[in-house]
Amino acid sequence: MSGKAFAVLVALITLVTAYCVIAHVWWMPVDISVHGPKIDSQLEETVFVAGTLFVAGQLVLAAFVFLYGSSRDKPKQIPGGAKPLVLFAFLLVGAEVLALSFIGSKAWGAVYFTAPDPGALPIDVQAGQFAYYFRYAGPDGKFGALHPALINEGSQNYFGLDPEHDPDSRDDIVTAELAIPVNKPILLTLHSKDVGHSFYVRELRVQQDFVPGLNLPIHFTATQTGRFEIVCTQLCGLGHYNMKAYLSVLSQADFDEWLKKQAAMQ
Amino acid sequence: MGTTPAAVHHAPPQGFLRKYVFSVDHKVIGIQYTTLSLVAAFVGMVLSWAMRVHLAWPNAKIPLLSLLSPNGAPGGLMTPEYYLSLMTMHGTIMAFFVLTAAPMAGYGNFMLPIQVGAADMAFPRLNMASFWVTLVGFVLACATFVIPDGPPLSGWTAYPPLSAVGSVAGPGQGWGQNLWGLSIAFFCVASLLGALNFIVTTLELRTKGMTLSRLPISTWAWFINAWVSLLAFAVLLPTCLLLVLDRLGGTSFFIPAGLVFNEQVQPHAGGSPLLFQHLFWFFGHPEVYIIILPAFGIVSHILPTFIRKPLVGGWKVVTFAMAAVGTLSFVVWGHHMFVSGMSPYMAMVFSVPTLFITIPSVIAVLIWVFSLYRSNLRFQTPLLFSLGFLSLFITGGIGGFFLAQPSTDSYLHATTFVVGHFHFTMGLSAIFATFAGFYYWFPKMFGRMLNERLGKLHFWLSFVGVYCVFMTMHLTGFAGAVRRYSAFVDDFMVPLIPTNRFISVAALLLGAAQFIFLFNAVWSRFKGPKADDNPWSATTLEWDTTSPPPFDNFGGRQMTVYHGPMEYDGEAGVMQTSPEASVAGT
Amino acid sequence: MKVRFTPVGLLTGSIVLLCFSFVLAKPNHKVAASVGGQITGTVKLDRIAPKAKPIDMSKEPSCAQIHASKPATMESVVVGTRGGLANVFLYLSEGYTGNDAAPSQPATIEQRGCVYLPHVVAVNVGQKLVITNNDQTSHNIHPMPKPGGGNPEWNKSQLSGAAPIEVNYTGEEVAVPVKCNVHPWMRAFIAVVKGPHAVTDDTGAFKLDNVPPGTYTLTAWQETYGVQTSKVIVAPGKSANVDFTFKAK
Amino acid sequence: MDDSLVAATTHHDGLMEASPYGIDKKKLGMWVFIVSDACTFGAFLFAYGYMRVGAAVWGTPFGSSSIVNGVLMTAVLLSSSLTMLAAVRASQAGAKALAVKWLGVTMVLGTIFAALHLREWFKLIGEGWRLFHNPTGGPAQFGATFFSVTGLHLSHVVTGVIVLAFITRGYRRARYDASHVETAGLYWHFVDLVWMFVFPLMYLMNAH
Repeated sequence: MSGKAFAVLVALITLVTAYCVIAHVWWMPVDISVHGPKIDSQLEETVFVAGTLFVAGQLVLAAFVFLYGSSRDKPKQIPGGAKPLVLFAFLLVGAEVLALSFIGSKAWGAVYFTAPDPGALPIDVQAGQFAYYFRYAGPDGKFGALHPALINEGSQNYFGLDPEHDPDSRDDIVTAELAIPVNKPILLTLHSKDVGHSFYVRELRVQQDFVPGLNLPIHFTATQTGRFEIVCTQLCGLGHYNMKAYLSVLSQADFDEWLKKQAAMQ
Repeated sequence: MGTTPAAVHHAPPQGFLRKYVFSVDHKVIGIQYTTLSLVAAFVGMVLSWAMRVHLAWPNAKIPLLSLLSPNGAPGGLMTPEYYLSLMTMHGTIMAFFVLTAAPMAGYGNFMLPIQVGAADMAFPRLNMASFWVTLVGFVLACATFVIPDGPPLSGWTAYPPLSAVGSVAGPGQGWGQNLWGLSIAFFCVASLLGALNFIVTTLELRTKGMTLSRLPISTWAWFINAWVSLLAFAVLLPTCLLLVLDRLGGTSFFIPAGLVFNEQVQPHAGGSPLLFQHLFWFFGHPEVYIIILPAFGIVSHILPTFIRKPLVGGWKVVTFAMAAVGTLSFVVWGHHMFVSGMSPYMAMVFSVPTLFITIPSVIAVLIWVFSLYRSNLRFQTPLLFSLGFLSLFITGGIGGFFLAQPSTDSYLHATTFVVGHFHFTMGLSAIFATFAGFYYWFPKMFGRMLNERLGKLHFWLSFVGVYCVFMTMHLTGFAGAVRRYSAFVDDFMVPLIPTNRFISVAALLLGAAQFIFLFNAVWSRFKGPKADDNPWSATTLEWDTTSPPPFDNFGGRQMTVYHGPMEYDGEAGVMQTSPEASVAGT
Repeated sequence: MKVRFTPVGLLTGSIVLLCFSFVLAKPNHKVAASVGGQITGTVKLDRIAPKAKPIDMSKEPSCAQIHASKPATMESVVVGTRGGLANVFLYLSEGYTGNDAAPSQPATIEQRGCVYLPHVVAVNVGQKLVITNNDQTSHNIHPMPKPGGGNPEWNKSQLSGAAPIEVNYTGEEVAVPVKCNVHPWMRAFIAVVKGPHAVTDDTGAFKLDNVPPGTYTLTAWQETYGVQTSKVIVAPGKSANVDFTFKAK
Repeated sequence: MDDSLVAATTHHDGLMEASPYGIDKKKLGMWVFIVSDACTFGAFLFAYGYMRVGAAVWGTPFGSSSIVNGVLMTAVLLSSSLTMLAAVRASQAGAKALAVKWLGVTMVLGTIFAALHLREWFKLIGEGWRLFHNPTGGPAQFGATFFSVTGLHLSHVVTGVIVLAFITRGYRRARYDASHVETAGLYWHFVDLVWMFVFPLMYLMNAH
């Protein structure tokens, strides 16, 4: 009795789960990056590989429990004993694992082993409890040096720039929103002002931590215009859940327009 | 050398204190540990309740909370910082004081000496010390709830600088974090002493005929696990000390230069948060196996009894799988740091062994599942929970494929997918195995049977509940729901609120089901029917003595072992100590 | 311009002070008040206001909404049309000996549109300060007093619709900066003092009432330009006039 | 692997299976402790290396006097290992008085080592070195790592001396036997061995 109930329950759970995953009841949002499709296909690949193991595993378990739940015949081991099982594990799983790590490394490499395009638009990103600020180099194409001691949010000097003594920093454009031109390589440099944070844009398929003390570069190219959320995924304190900014992917023209407006507001 | 009789190397103590409180008897200590974990488990569960309620109904007022912390929950309305504190303490208490303590220190202490035919642990006083040190650690952890600063909010991983710079980083980073560091340090010391005791006992105190090849698989699991703990906790200990040094000694091991809080530049310089992450995860990943290996052992030990046949491949295959898992667990920690700015090449280096560690795990699973082939299942509660463990562990393991690869992890990292994954693999799998062990050994530990009906009810509700809660978390993870958020305010999170409510309701029911278990345990402890010496007709030494066992475990009998631990053939079963012929057809 | 000090003035001052010292010594403030004088004046900036920086609230749509028509600007320097300097806090930094009970009605800070209202809030020592959140989003309130000034540092979240936070300030301090870590642009100042005080609006005008006759140092504090002081003598029932002019750096 | 273990453990007379390593539980326990403690030291030294590699410049405060002092300490500790060895030998040979004498010498040497060590510490502290401060203006990590690593080792030495004192006392009163002395010796040699890593890493590499 219990046995059949258990078997049915497990089978049911397995099928419902499989359905939800295959039917994408909950799934990733549209992908707007050039490298994204590689990651998506890798995920689909993994869903296939792991999903098969999941369904197979659960159903075999359910089947055995169902079949022998009430059996009182003399027990027998499976023919061949443990050897085939071990062999199976090594060959099949090993093969899948190898496949995943190699295809996977391709996808990973495509994102992280490639050098940023020399013409990429550099943007400096600073995370702090609990907001992001973005810095564009301005006409001179040079970022001003940062002086932590000068950081003063009361006067909106979020980065700690020193316009009085540092010409490079005078034309730096600091914004609270990340706007980028579509179809143009972007090179972000992430640095944190205080604790660990993270830069997560689901549509870009990009997630990268801010590690205090390090300047971490990430580069990508957005393929669709629109407004997307940037959220923090690294526990950073009481405002963690509320730490976000917006990514605006604009046409080149709109972007230039936007940048002018921002420059005027400095 | 080593041939001195195991029999009473310390006389039965007199007086209540020596007998039940400051006892050096491994059985009492085992029960003390189990009780401690039980208390801790319910504390941790209530914390998760509060979190789930707040997540589903952010404006819900929880009056009791305002009593516990007027600051954290003014008027019962939970503040984000208090949510994070509850989350941190839930993780800490569950991971350390429940999952690490119960199946290893709890059952291991009680059963391992008996299973090898010894009268006690190798170092009884050390054993007592490790329990009391654990208790101190637990008290310190709980103390964070009552101090003004409140509990820490930097998660059970306590990443610096958040955890290292002190209150400038916000509420919960004051003395709460100091106590947290000390609490874990105490727990490390206790675990090290315990591991040492387990290893020596297994190797040195086996009774006549109990060769290594005849050890019950649970003993093997505890033995292997002791080695993993011995190395892992030996690294967590200094890590905690260095963290506390950064906080109280003004050092900068984990704090880089030029950090700015509230427009004040911090005095620290030269440290590296990544150093902490490396040290922590060098412990942290073995830790999840420290949690799951005893579960492996318990299930491998219980299954044969209730399917009335040995495991496929006997003791060797599973044991070697466990040993392989334990060894590999030390070379995979980097997969927690794929998005931490570690070199992407390092990420590849760590990804491969992480995927390969699935092989021994799969072998173990295959052994368990295929052992059911042509078996005689006996559907008593311990078996149900063992089967439940199998299902949960398979599911949890599958999630690993997604997180082991940097490419897919870069999307799923820090989503609820991760939360669902580790709750399946190490959280609930281990808990189910622990329940299996509880229903299986309760008669031996307390001399009374648990109520089967309640036990089964407890199983069905828990099993369904677990899937409703944590499988749903996997799915929302695909949608990108971020973990450790105290409210869903982001545009893409808002649509998930209904799903989230469902999870919360399921979680509350899942929690409620545990009270059935609590009632069953307490009631049966005093009113349950008396248990025979061997109620499950099992074959290992703990079933070859009275329930509960006498002070020296075997009443002065010299135990001699003739068989392996899995001598089952349908009805028939041969005690390890009986000279009869073997019946198992391995 | 400044108040002129004549021997006569000083003499009258001291005599007046003498006469009323025992009255002041009495706890009965009605008496002191009834005969108290007042200090009036205006605070100006020596040039037209620097361009106020607009605030980019894009991270908090619910607040950006509120300021959609006219973006909020930083309030570090706010100058009225006639050159009056707003958000200047004036108080008697020396010479005030009264110890009147703090007003029973609380001072308030309101968070609306991710801005603190008012920007500078005056609190008597021991007076209750009530902080309310009228935004759709949650804030955290984080006053940063000088260490050792007797005012504890604290940092609390206040969810949208949460109960007001009530605090007491016991140490005199001008002024405690307040920030919200979730919305870094938010900035307010809590000025904690004893006795009469005032905050200018953008006409720059101010008026300190019920000043017990006597000689005082009147201090004008502005978050960007610092402090200016001036000696002032208050005669019973009379009104002394003091003007300040801040120099923009 | 398991077959050899099985072979090593089956067919033994007596009431219990013999230790697969043929040693008693105290000794095995000490070995296990040493393995674990080595990991702890390893973590500390790893942190030190990480700090040092990460730092652009590094304080090298040790002049010849400190190095001489360090060499002296090393010599003392090494010779204490030899005297410990002598003590163990003597105790196993049943020469109780001799063993006690050697144990005494070992404790004295251990104490001298601690004294020399503290002298070094106070010298540095006098120069202004702290856990969090570097008087030469370099990174503060030197003080942090030096004091924590050597502090940990020093605490081991002091504990060792205390343990030896207990063992000696028990041994003289015949409460402990040669095996206890041997186990204590294991610990002592381990502490000595650790110093063989600490000395070059913390002293020689930081000499100017």
